[in-house]
Amino acid sequence: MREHIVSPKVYFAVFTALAVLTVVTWSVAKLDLGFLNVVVALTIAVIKATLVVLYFMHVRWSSRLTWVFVCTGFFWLAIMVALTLSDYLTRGWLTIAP
Amino acid sequence: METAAEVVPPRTHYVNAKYGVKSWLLTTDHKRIALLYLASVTFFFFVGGFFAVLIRLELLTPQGDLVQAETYNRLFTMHGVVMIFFFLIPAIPAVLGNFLVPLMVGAKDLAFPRINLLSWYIYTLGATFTVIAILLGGVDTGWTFYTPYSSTYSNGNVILTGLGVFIVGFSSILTGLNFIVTIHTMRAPGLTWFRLPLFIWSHYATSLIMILGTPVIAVTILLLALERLAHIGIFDPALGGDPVLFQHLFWFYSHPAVYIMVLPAMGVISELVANMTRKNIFGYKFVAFASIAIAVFGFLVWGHHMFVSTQSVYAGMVFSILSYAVAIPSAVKVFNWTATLYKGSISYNTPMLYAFGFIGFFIIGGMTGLFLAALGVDIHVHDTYFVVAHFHYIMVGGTIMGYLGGLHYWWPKISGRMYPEGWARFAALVIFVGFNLTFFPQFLLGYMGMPRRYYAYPEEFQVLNVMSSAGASILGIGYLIPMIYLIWSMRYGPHASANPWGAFGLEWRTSSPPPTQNFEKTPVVTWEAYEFHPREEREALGVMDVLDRTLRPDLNVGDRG
Amino acid sequence: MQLSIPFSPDQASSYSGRVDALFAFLCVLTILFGAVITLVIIYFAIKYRRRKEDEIPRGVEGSMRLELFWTVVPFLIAMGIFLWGSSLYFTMYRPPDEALEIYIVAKQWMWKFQHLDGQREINELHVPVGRKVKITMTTEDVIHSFFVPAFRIKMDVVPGKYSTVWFEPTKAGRYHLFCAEYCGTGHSRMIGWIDVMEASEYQAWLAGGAAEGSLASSGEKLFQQLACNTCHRSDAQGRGPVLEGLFGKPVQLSDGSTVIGDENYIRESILNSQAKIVAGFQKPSIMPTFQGLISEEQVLQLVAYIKSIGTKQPMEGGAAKPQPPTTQQ
Amino acid sequence: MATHAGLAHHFDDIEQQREAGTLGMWAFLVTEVMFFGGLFLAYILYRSKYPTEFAVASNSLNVTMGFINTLVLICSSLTMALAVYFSQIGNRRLITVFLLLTMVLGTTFLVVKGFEYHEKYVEHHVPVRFPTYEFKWEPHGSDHAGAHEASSLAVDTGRVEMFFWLYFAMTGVHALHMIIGLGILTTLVIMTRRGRFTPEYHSPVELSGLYWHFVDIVWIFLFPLLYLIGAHLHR
Repeated sequence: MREHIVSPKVYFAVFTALAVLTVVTWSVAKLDLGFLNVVVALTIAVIKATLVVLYFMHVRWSSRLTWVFVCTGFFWLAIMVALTLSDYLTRGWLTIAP
Repeated sequence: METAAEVVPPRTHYVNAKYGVKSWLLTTDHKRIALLYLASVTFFFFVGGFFAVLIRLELLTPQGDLVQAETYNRLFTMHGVVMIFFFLIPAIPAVLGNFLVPLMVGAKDLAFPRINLLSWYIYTLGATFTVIAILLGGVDTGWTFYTPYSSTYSNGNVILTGLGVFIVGFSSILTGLNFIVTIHTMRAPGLTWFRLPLFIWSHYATSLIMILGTPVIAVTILLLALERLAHIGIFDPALGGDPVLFQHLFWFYSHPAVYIMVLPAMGVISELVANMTRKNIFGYKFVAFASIAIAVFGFLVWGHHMFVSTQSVYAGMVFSILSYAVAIPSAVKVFNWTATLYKGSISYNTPMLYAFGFIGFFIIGGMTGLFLAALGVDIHVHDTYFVVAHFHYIMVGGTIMGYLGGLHYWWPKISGRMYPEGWARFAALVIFVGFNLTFFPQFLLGYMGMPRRYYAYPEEFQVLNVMSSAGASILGIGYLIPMIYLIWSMRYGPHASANPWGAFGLEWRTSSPPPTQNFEKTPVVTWEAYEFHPREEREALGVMDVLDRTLRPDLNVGDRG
Repeated sequence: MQLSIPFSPDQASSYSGRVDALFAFLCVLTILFGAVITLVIIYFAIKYRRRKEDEIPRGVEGSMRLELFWTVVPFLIAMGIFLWGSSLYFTMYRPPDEALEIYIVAKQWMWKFQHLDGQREINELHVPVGRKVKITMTTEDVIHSFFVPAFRIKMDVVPGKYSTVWFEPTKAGRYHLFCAEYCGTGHSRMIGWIDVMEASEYQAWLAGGAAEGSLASSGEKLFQQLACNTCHRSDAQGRGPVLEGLFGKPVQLSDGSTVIGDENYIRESILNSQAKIVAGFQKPSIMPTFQGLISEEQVLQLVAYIKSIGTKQPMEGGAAKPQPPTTQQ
Repeated sequence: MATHAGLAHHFDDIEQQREAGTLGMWAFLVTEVMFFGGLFLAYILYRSKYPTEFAVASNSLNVTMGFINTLVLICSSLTMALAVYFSQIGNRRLITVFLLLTMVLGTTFLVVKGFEYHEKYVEHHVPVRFPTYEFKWEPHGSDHAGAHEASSLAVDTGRVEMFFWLYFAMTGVHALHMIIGLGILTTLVIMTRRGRFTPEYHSPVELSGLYWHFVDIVWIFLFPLLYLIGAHLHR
């Protein structure tokens, strides 16, 4: 497969989006939204990261194999976090120790 | 075993292509790097073995007469650290894998030859730190480095040893990365995934674990070292930290690491069973996918090391059920190897003897794994000699048997010489007997309740301990014999033909030892994996050429110049 | 040196037999499985041994049915073992309601036992036969593990928290207690005994021992020494929550959540008063933290005291009344 | 395809080499994800266990500097992407320019980070226990923006220290990656000056770009997690 050359215009557009999102996340953080603060902050972070991965890192135009690798990385991270939390979140159910 | 008896004219191959220390230390040839690794891991095998000898001597008597308790604790720690991180993990991938992966996929080298060399240097650097730590008195935390003992209370060289482990992890990552990329991008024309030898499948699975798991142990060790340096850290209960979190992070790598050690051995056994019976592996796809399944499920079960660690009872159940899930693909492999023997042409060569030994030990090691995954039973046998026996059946009975079997099987390819068959069979027998005598009594000890890492023990455990120590002395001799005759054979062994076993697989279709470029010209693969056919079928199919080249070594010396 | 080879440790608790049953089942399974595979391998190895150096056998196709068979059957067996093992695990880690309570503070390298009646023992624990015993454990330094092979029980003792384990001895005798988690130089010296006594002997032993009042009464003394009682008053007029009737009941916290007022909660609140603040009380809490000021054993005494008043009713109302914010010290 | 000076002997053609390089880099980035993953896991766990203390400690960080640094890193990602673009179309001068710009931005990030670290050091917020220097959490000590005045009494010092421990571990490891990145960029500049890259062969620029963007992504998560969550409290 030949490599795909991304036009600088796309880069500038993505950059603008990233900068705007940064300002947004910074401003929203000061408002009191309760637990939504965490949700908003992390959602924006995920969107930003996705933009970087797809456009700056060219994954949008990459082979399926690259997609698989990217997903594997985050999937394994999810496994690690989920199974560890499965311990911490259920400790209170039947107390042998906190 | 037939060997090329006639005088062979000198031929250029990877060993004699260049001379001098520099040509070895700066080589990017995967075969030479494999030999560098061979020398290194052999050294560490005997260092670790030396510690094991002292441990077994110490345990002859209940009181502990030979060394101080402090020394004993350092001995078993260094035994574990050296054997696991510097022998078992690199043994098969970095030696046999390095040598064979490019040959088996029909490539000239691994994808990143310089990174391959770098990985050996990183290994050496990590090894240097560890050796310095040993010389400065070692470390006494157990190879598991549990906090807060390791972070606060131990007075051993925790940071230095940790640094060694941290560094050697990167060598493992680089090896895994190299394999993955090579297997993906550098397969010879026609060599589709399902035509790959099972050795490659198992190395692919191993590499996945190496790149996904190893960074986690690296960061964990880093946090531990920082905690020790700063005298405060995130595992410290004084800050509200939870020491059990360290165990989670540690086992997230260290359980899959068990599969880093045993999966490559399974790959070796698949090769041995197929080629020594001259049959396709029964259920090839099942064995191939079982490797991948083991690698994936292997990441979901780490909590079974923590059933009594104050982990949540419910998490314990999740980890227990997942542990049973990982047992299934292992069992499938054993069944398929056994079924492969059916109507085969079974040779009793040394490699096959090791394969038989592996299967036997693996059954016991694997089945006792079911004991340990059963929550109620694990409460009793956790952290006792039962566990010690179990993982030695897997590590020593599995990995080392696979390693030695593979080393014998590919020795003619690696060195171009045959080893003495009689001695080799004798050594295999000695190892088999010594191994069982060493480790079987430990199952009983564990069930009786003898905790592991005990320097002195109550008297009722002595008989079994003496048996175990006696077995260890036999086992030790068993390991020395192959080292002696293999070194001897490098100079005095009879020359090996390109394919002394009549085996299938690309590595047997080049000369022994192979040329630096591996193949005279890039092979084009038109056959399935292990596609043995009887002569009449071969004639009917018109595949005479391919199979007769593999089976008639005398036709296969054309490339000898 | 005993010359007989022992095969099974004593069965001395209500739980031992159940573990041994599963263990025996697994042994039988292993032997069966191992024997079948081994015999098949030996049979094949002899029958199909290589007879001619260049012979090649006819290939055998794989069999989907066989593969499914030996995937599904082991899976079902494994699930059976899982359920069996899990039920044992739950039995082991669900503490009984009524039990003789013993406290342990482990340290490098000894076991310190405290009975509710005030007896203290080191590396030796006396318990009566036929009674459920619940052990609450913590450690002053590194992780240890409480392991009694004859009872088939084991539980890690982790710094910074209480863990619990229970057993019911069924046979009088002296049984080994081991530390099963590596804890340093003296790890193998961290061995003790569990003395299981007949009820009458145990009573006699109890009568002979108690030197310094019950654990709760020591805790009460300490409670006054540390001036806890100036704020935690039973009449709901103090600046701290009423502790009478607290133990084992849900506690409403200031952030809206509830916790059960168990040992771990009490321990945490003593050592780190800011951790969980009871609803209606000043945030930050005005209570000093006792982290580093009192030993784990003293914490245990306080916990025992608070537990002992746990069944009492507060003098007024029933629930603690919030106090108006007061000035800081 | 014609043989190229950048083609290693063991590859069949430059296409295979490029594919291997890209795959290798991604495999490496997967290990990096797991490496940082361990830290993120510890952070998530303790953050959810001790929300109050972590919020209070987090509010003593200098959000403005964190915000500026985020923008700086995003800019550097843009310049890096452009450097890759110019290596693809073979404009050697502009490759150099954009690589240098990336390096300038990367250095800016580190300098700002240095100021932040220094501030923490002065405030005794570096979580170590040395005879000469100890972590201190004064109720009214460091009050830029008066972030935690009202609440500082309410917290357990140990858990605040835990936050700073994780803060230094995470940002420290990230900064280390930045420094390594700067080293790689320096090499690239030299290679570009020597005319190593052509439209056919520019993998090193492309792969280093992947690395640089990855380090950027790590910061994209660190910024909200360390600085922003909980910023609405105690204001």
